[in-house]
Amino acid sequence: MTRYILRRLLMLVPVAIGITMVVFLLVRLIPGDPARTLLGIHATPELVAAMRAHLGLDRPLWAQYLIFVRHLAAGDFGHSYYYGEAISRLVLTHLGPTLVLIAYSVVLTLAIALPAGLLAAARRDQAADHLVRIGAVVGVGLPSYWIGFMLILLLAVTIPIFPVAGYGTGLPSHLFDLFLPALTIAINLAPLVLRALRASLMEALASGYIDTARAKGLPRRVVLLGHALPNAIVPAVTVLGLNIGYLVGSTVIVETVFAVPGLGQLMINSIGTRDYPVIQAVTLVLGVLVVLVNLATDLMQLLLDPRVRREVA
Amino acid sequence: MNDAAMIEASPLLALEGVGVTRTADGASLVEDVAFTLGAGESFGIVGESGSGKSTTVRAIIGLLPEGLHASGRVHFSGENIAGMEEARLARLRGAGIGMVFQDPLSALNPVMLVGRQIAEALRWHGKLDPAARRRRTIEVMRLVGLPEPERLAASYPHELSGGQRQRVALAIALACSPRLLLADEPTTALDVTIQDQILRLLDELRRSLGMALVLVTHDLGVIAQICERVAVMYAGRIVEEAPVARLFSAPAHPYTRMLLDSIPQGPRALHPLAPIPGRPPDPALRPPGCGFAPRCPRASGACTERSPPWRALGTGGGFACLHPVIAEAVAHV
Amino acid sequence: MSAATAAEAGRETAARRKLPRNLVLGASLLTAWVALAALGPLLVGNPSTMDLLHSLRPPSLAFPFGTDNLGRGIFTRVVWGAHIDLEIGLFTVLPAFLIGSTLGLLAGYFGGLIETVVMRLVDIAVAFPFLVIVIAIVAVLGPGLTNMYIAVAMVGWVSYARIIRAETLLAKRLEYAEAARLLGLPDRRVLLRHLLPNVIPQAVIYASSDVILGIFLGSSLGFLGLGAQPPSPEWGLIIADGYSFVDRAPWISAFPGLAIVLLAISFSLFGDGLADFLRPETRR
Amino acid sequence: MSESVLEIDGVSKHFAVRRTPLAVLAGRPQRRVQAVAGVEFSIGPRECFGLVGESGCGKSTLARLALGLLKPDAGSIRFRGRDIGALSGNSLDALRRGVQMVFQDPYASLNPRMTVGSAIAEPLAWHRVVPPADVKAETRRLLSEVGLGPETAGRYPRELSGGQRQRVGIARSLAVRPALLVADEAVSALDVSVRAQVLNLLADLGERRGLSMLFISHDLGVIAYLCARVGVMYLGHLVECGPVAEVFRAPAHPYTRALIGAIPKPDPAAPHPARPLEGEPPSAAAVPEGCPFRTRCPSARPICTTPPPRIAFGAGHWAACHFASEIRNQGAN
Repeated sequence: MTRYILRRLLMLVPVAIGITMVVFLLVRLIPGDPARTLLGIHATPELVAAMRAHLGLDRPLWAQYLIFVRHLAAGDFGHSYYYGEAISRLVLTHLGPTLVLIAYSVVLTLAIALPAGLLAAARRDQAADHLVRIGAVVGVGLPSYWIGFMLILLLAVTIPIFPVAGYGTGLPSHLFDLFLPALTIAINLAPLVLRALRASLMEALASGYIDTARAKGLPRRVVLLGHALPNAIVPAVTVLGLNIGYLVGSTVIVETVFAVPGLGQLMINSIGTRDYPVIQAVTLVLGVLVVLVNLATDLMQLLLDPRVRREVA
Repeated sequence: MNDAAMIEASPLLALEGVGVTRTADGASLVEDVAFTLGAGESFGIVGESGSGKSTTVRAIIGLLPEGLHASGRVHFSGENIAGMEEARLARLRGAGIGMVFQDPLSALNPVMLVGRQIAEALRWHGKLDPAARRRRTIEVMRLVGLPEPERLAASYPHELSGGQRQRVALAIALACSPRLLLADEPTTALDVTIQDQILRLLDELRRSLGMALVLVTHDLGVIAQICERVAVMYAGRIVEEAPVARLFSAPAHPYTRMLLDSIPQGPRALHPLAPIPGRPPDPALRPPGCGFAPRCPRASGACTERSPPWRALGTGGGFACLHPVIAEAVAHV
Repeated sequence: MSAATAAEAGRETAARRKLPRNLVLGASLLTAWVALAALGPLLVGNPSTMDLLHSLRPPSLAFPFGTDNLGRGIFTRVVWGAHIDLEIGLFTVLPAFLIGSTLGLLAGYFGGLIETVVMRLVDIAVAFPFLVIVIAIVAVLGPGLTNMYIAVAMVGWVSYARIIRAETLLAKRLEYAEAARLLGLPDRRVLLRHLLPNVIPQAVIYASSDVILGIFLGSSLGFLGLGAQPPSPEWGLIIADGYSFVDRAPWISAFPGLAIVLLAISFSLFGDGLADFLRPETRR
Repeated sequence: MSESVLEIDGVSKHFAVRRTPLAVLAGRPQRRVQAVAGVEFSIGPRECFGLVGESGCGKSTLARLALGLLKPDAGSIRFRGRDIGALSGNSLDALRRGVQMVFQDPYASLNPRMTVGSAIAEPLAWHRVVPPADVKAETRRLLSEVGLGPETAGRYPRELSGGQRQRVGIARSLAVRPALLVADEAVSALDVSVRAQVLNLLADLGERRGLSMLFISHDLGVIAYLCARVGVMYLGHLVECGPVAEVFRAPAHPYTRALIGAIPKPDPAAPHPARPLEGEPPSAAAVPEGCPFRTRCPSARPICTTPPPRIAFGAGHWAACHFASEIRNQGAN
């Protein structure tokens, strides 16, 4: 098992190189001279030249990349022009809220998708099923910033239960304040997982082993939960994994809407201030985050499917 | 068939006027099926795809696919189990009536240990404690000829061979010692030599356990090997029923005769096949009258007007045809 | 037998095959949307005309969706926005579809170096959250719709390349492709006549749902100030404007949001129906 | 005997087992599967040669080798005297057109988005088999040759029944006027009555067009019906070969004997061997040394760990078994 995880980590190396290259090349997309862009149009040529040297722009591209990677390896993302502090510290302070938000969203997503998916599959083509399916179509059809708006309108303004914005201090307070943001993401994400779960449950329920289970005389509940669900859960987790990128992307919008002091908000603020190194760092960190969460879902599938488990052991 | 005598002997299983319709378009897949089965007897149902043979056995224990609806009466041990509520029927399944299916790989839950799949039936039919369940699991695995049952019990289905999987499926069906086993094309997915093993096993088990067997197949050879009586289905109806020897030596229904003539018996030069022209009708577009009439060389105008009545034969069984192949068959009526 | 019955039923429906209900409904709704986007602006007046005397008015006969803080009619703005947001849908999806499908088809059929290169690029691109990488690219290129289209084209093609490559790999192994090769038909013919018509529907189906994501993306960027720029009546932008007035004038954000939801549902009905229509019994 | 149409000469083929990414990660070693091992036989003009064996015996690999879709690791495959392996590009294509395939699954082998007519017309037009103006007429002629009406041309494969699809597949293969048809389980998916129709069609076509045929099946019955000679495969090896009548009357390899004995015969009075063949074939990745059948063979002795000699009995009948003569003298079961 450990060997498997190690090998799986090894496979991430090319992806990691790819990610760093993309992030590195990102700032090369800036039209014109980055040094001048950073310093503004009033800078003297000497100042621009000094800035170019400081940024390493006078060296060949590959050398710049190596320097970039070396700095990264040392945890050095450079300095923020706007905040005037080390970007690594900035990122660290903003990482916490984003991580809590992501985990919270996944939990809420599963809390919605699992029971609804089971209900829809068990009551196929009945009212409950139709209701769940309509809910799912509407759910994915709602843009997150608008869900956020409606939730604020309903549960923060009209009925003031939750705060309009903020993050609070201490975990209970985090969870309370982040409920609406996490729910916003879950409303978007749960339909995808729910659809996948319903489809894979349907497929499972039509399989031969369900006939066998029923022919054994098992009660319906046992057939559904004991035989269909264990086979159907893996595809649903896969869909969740495929949408991790979507989930992390949504945090950028949701953090902006609810003023959550996370990486997304940091990124959007830095765009306003043209703080390119910060944008670069956040892009990198969020990319790495997606890769790691994907790794986690892979391992989760491993735990859920005994066939794979045995293959690996 | 002597109905009064059969009822007095109280058959293990008796179907009366069983029909299956598709809810979506009202097409009738199975019509007016009736047969009886004594304890320990082996009964074959043979037919081509679409004849309704699998649908019929599934209807017996209420395992019809979504969208199909059964009617008629199914007596098991004297009790009408057709239309019984799901929970009561579930108690009967496995315990009184076991079933095995065509594809042994898909019939087993891929993510559950084989031993647990066998023991599970015991658990829900409730009598045994865990240790006894485990003993019975190993015992029934031995019964179906699985080598090293202790080791195999801790395997997943994909780790077994095709023949072993079908033996496991059989073990699941037999765990609670049912008095009737329904087998739906149990050897079709297997290689010939493995099919031979499983057929012999089924026959042995039926004899040693005194269990009745309903075997559904498209292969008349399989019927000849292990069934005592046989029903031939065509277009949703039983067109002929007979003791197995009579079916092969003196079939009464033209379809049975022509089906036998479609099986290769040697080189073409010596035994040319006379195929039945055309193909079976779509269940939704079945012609009125005898379903076989459009393909039947003996058909007359009367055949297309109404379904031919069932004519019982003194030698057992009967047929539904106005123009049977053998004149003597009619003489016996 | 149940499988045989199902096949029988399948043949049945194929014989009297008609358009799926979802497809008809979705297509009609989309036609209505296109008509609204094309003709609406001619009927409702200028979306940028301010009227400070009538600012923050709730919905009424004169202002069906109410007005914003500058007294602009939300109804007028939403109608004009339909044009912009449909355009966003088209321009986010079309380049990605064309680039991705071509690369996917070539990678799947020929394999080798082209496949390796395409798939490595795909691996890297999917490592980033789509929205984040698009925002990052727009951030360096500068805000605006054109730069957003460029950014989406740079990363959006990977989904199509993945889908088409997988489908091509699958179809290549199917017997009909093999039968065509056995009959002595050359690669080009097998690829264009036998494989393409059987793999492209998957990309088309995906595109019909991708349009929604494209529109969401476009309006999200508008919302974040990175897409369409004020005073454009792009829906995301209107919703962003309304956030400051959530307690006093919720209609500002509510109506453009509803418009997006309706447009999304139209596309999703259309997409589901299209999926039913394009892959009836082509695969078992 | 005139020159052979197809000569398979000492052909072997291995496959590297494709490991799942997981297996690669877990560091599983690369395994090689022996699909075909040193097979040789030849098919003469107008001859129908049958190849029988159970799943995984390598018969389908052999079909793909004969079609030039795979290249052998060792040995040669000659079509009309020319080595298929030595050709490439246009000359291979031209040669290959002389060998056509009838697929097992007629549905998968037809492009779902092409009408029957265009599927048949495509090779006709592409290779200019007939002048462009005659393509339509030739398509209709081919359809009628396989027993389908001209109205079939406008249909899509999904609108046809299994038997009709198989006829379309055959018509399309005939379009390029091949000399050899390779039929891999071409009638296995069909119902008994339809199977008989297609068997007769293939036999008639063979006679009328002077076709040679490599007919691959797991069903000895249909091979006996259609073929003059038969080869029996087990785990990649050809274990027995000879005239069908001889092989059936006096099988000389224990596997052939067991295979014949295992077929369920459509006759309740048919004699049945006392014991079935035990066990299941080992994995093709671990073929036993010496005789591949020895692990299941009831007559196996220590000498069987050495490669068995090929013992010939005249009339082209031979078997690869140390005790072939003994076995042969026991006659059929």
